[in-house]
Amino acid sequence: MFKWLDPYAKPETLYRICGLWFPWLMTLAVLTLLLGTVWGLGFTPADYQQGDSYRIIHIHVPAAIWSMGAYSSMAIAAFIALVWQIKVAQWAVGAIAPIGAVYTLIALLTGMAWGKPMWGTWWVWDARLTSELILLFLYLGVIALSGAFADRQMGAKASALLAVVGVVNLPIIHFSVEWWNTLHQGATITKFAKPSIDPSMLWPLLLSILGFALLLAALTCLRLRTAILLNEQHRPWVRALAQQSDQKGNVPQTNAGRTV
Amino acid sequence: MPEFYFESLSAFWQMGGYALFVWLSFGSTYGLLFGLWWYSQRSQNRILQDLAKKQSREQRVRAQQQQEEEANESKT
Amino acid sequence: MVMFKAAFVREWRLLARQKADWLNPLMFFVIVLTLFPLGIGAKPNLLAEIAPGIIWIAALLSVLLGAERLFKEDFRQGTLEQLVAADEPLFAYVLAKITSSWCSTALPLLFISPLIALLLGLNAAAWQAIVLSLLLGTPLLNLLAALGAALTLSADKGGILLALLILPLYIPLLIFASAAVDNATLGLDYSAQLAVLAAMLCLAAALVPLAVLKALRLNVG
Amino acid sequence: MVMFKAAFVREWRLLARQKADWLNPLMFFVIVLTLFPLGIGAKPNLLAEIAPGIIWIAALLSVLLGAERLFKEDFRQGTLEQLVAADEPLFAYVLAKITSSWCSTALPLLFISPLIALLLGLNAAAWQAIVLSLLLGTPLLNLLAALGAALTLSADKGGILLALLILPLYIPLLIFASAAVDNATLGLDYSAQLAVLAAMLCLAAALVPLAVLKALRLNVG
Amino acid sequence: MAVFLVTTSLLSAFALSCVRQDRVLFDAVDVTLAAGELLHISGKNGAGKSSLLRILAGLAMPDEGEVLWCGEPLSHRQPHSDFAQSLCFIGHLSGVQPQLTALENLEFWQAAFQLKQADPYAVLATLGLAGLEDIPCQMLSAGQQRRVSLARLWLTQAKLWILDEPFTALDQSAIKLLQQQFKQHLEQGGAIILTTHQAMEQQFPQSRTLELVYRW
Amino acid sequence: MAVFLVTTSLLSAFALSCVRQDRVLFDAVDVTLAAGELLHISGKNGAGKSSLLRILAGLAMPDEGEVLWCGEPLSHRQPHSDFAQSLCFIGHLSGVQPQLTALENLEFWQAAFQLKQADPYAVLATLGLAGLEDIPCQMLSAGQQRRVSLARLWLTQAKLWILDEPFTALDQSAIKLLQQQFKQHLEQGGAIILTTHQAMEQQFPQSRTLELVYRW
Ligand code: HEM
Ligand SMILES: Nc1ncnc2c1ncn2[C@@H]1O[C@H](COP(=O)(O)OP(=O)(O)OP(=O)(O)O)[C@@H](O)[C@H]1O
Ligand SMILES: Nc1ncnc2c1ncn2[C@@H]1O[C@H](COP(=O)(O)OP(=O)(O)OP(=O)(O)O)[C@@H](O)[C@H]1O
Ligand SMILES: [Mg+2]
Ligand SMILES: [Mg+2]
Repeated sequence: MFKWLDPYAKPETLYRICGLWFPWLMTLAVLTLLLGTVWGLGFTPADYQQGDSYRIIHIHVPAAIWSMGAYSSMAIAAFIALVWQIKVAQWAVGAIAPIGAVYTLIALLTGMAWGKPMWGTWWVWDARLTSELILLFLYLGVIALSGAFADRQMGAKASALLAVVGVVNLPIIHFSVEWWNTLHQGATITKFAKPSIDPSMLWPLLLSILGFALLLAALTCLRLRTAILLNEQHRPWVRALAQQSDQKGNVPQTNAGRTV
Repeated sequence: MPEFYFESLSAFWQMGGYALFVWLSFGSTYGLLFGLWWYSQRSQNRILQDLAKKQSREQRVRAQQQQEEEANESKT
Repeated sequence: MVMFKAAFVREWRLLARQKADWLNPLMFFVIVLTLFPLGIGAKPNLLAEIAPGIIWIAALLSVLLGAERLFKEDFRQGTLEQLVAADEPLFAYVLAKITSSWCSTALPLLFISPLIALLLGLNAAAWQAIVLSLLLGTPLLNLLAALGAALTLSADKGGILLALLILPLYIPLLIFASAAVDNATLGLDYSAQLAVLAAMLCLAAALVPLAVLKALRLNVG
Repeated sequence: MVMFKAAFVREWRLLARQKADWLNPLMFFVIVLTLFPLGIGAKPNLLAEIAPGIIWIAALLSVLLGAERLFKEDFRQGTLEQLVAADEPLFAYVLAKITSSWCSTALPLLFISPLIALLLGLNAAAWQAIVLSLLLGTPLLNLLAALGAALTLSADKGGILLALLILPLYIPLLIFASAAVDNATLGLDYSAQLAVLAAMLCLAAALVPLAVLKALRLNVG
Repeated sequence: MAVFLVTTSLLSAFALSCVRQDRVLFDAVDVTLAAGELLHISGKNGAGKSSLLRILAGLAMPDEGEVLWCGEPLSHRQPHSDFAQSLCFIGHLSGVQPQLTALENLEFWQAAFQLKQADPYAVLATLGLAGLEDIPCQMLSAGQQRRVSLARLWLTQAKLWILDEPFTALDQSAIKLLQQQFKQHLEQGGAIILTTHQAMEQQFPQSRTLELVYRW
Repeated sequence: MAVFLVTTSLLSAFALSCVRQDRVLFDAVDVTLAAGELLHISGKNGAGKSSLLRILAGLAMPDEGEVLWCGEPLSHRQPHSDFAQSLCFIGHLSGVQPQLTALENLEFWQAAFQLKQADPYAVLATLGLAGLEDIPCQMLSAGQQRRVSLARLWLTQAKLWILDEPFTALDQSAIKLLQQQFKQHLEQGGAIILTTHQAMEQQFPQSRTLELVYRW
């Protein structure tokens, strides 16, 4: 059924494809992000309740959405890696995890910076905030585990397993935190105000969301390329590539050469 | 075509009094994103160089092993 | 089944080798509980308020401290690679490990729970809730700890990495279990929380041993 | 001195082997802290009230989790017996072990203390007290943990026994340190508590390394 | 023709290659082993002997190639397959739990590896451990611990033995004993794969050597 | 007369006895070792060889008897005595920290055991570890790890080497290399005490064997 996917699972092919896509994705991502940011920062009216602080939405919401999106794509890759034993998928887990972690961190930081003017405090133990924090921990766990082994392949496999376990647990965490918060705290904090967004505000937001997605894709391509090289370094095609870069004179030829 | 919302550039920087929060978030966001890209790009650039170095080390080791073998053979 | 019994007996012997060993988790638990009044101040109503959380955090700790060693020794001595090579006994071995670690770390807590209730000034209803929630929650805790131990087996990074992996997974358990005890203190019904705990336990009991198996195979290979 | 440096560099390398490793204690600390609001409830004034106790208990845990492995690996691999046979380097080795374990488990807490203060809703004065008491208290904690680790080296009982040995010794530290932070939150003077902490630290720094040395020799012989 | 080869041999492997740390340890190694045969894998330190044994035992996956047990590839095998039950693997690590006595260790192995229910005292006595049966193994000498671990070979019913340097720490008399046991196993139609750096004194009728060359 | 004996010998021990688990391992064992001498302690598994070595190295106390270093009893020695500095002890356990590279391990030993400040790369290359210097030792094969541990012998300035089964896991070429190193050390006036179950190929001019009998 998935036979047509086979050539893409070949590391060498995937390396080439990622190399082809990366410049386009990156350029597009930078353009949309720039456009969305400039538009959202300078060319939309202020919110009647929140004033200009609401402009944080243009990075907060995309980062929050794609922090979860990145986790799902990572978990899908991990699942593929475990079930079908496809090595490229294994490496993709390690490539996506840091991007997801940075997105999550951005969602947290921008949320905190938004919360201070809106709620008067940097941090409250709200359900959504808490579950985002736990998402960050999950990401960091995957990263820490993948780096904890002397044997790189083993680290990749173990962190793939952890990512899958985490995805089973993620909804449980989400609902438990939601439930916990409503039990302990009444509606002391105003829930996320959902202003019926004016189209003039919506467009830059959508642009930013698209931009974050493109950036996620672009960075994944870049990091996956590195991972492929690292893990396939004993193959002839990588050796040939390395020798080419050697001949370009990038590498100083030393005889002592005891540092690698 | 939307118009520039603020009256002046200084008003733009002040962000209606929310300058700290808005610029803090935008700054940290782009800082983090840029850092991530820079780090990824750097490791991508380095890896081929490292591989080339590794290969030359391999050759050195091979050469030394050959030398040793030759020395052993001439002894016996 | 034979294998399960043999592996269980083996664990049991290891525990019994040092006669005072089964007392240790209990003492640890009591000492950690006494740390809280000392560190926080002994106002009774404050203590009763934080009691459910504290009990569950102490339980977590006593499981965590034991977890790192769960498979380590067998990995180091080569027993584990022989079991993986033999394949069939592995599942029973994992089950026996988890069961015996539950018996040695969590079961004693049940016996000591009246004392805990007394120390923290909880009433009988709260005590009952503690017992029930420990009964349903601690097996889950041991399952998660076993998973963490299996994942980090050949990483050799010690307890901190293990804790990092387990703690986020542990949060739902903490929330529901301490909510159950909380409700009981307030005289409310807590069967809903217990039901959720039971459901989580069933899910984990079905999935986690398989994940542990997979992780062990990974680490040996 | 050469030996101290060499042993310290060795420990440092072990820690630095994976680049992200030094982050682990920090993350562990933050995760443990989030357990408390989740288990106890997120009322800000309640949190602020129990904050000093929580911080000190989390510090204890991160030291405890690392302590068991302190000498274990070197004992298993035979490094320790070779050091005991060579006699002279042993003292520097013990000092380097304790120093580096402090650097890796306790020092990060100082860096992260502002974040902790933020999460638990503490003010600047309380934060200052936290930093000062951590600075004086954590070395003591590490000294005690090293002693426990050396004593239980060949017992092979794992973290729980170690914890039992350390916890009672740890109680005075907990009382004074959390009292200092408590006082600071109330705006009172806490120099007396700090002085007691400093005195305990000096005493321990003079005596504990010798005791560790003795314990190591015993366990190897 | 390949099919014919496969059916006559117990264990066979084709075109095995193993990559460790981005170094190709060996490449295109073929192994065939029939009943009654002893295969001695030799090579310098670091040549990849242990890695090969782990692949043949199904503990690690080869980077390329395939291992067949009675003509069936290991990678496709069902859980609890015939292969795992016909295998007795003892690696560099002995698998002796140091806090348990020799008897207790044996008892566990009897259940785990489906050993014969023979008298463990008798087996331990054969191995020169009479009187040391109920002492925690950590209190035994290095060679005695190794003997406890090898006691399994007197009880196992597995056809294929894979042993990584079984003679380490053993004294000459124990080595002789072990080689006699090897001979008996081979005569009964078993097969053995082992590595060792010591010379084998005993002559085995059907013994072959596979030399792995240390490559950088 | 006893005094005379003592002054000529580097290490001597009188009437040593060792009791382990209420079993007398050996009793009234005398050891004398002069500069340039190699003492091979032989015996069956469990005879007490390792226990004797640990006593001679000052790691354990004999139940009876006394060990003298240059005529001075070890039990009375001052801390940081001459003896500890003249000793290089490598037991069953190799003392290699598996997470550190060979280089880093050597560097630590150079400081800890006051080794020569020679080029560690050269030493590792002699031992056939060229190119593996900066790989964590846990990724080396059993024999390679052993080689790392023995690299110390190429750097140490200690007079007395006490080695417990140094040839374990080593291949034939490494054993040869090690024996050459032994010879050189002996020629320079050093002394060696070792145990091994393998035959020593090299002929040492001043080599003696002390046989410990396995007693129940
Ligand atoms: C540290 C603090 C915060 C965190 C971790 C956080 C996290 C999140 C998350 C995870 C989402 C979910 C996106 C989705 O479900 O698709 C979200 C959406 C959103 N957040 Fe925040 N947030 C924080 C603070 C704030 C603050 C202070 C505000 C405004 C007052 C805010 C306004 C919003 C809005 C308007 C959305 C989009 C709502 C929706 O589409 O459902 N957030 N945030
Ligand atoms: N766990 C590991 N991770 C990565 N590489 C390893 C690992 N174990 C061994 N290697 C590498 O594989 C090579 C072969 O190791 P292996 O253990 O198979 O050798 P061996 O032939 O058994 O040697 P010995 O005779 O010393 O036992 C070693 O040179 C080492 O660099
Ligand atoms: N740690 C210990 N505690 C108690 N008894 C021990 C301990 N180690 C060894 N023994 C006992 O002492 C005896 C001798 O052990 P030792 O290790 O000295 O033997 P060995 O001659 O070195 O044997 P091998 O050739 O197997 O290394 C053993 O039979 C054992 O019963
Ligand atoms: Mg080997
Ligand atoms: Mg011995």
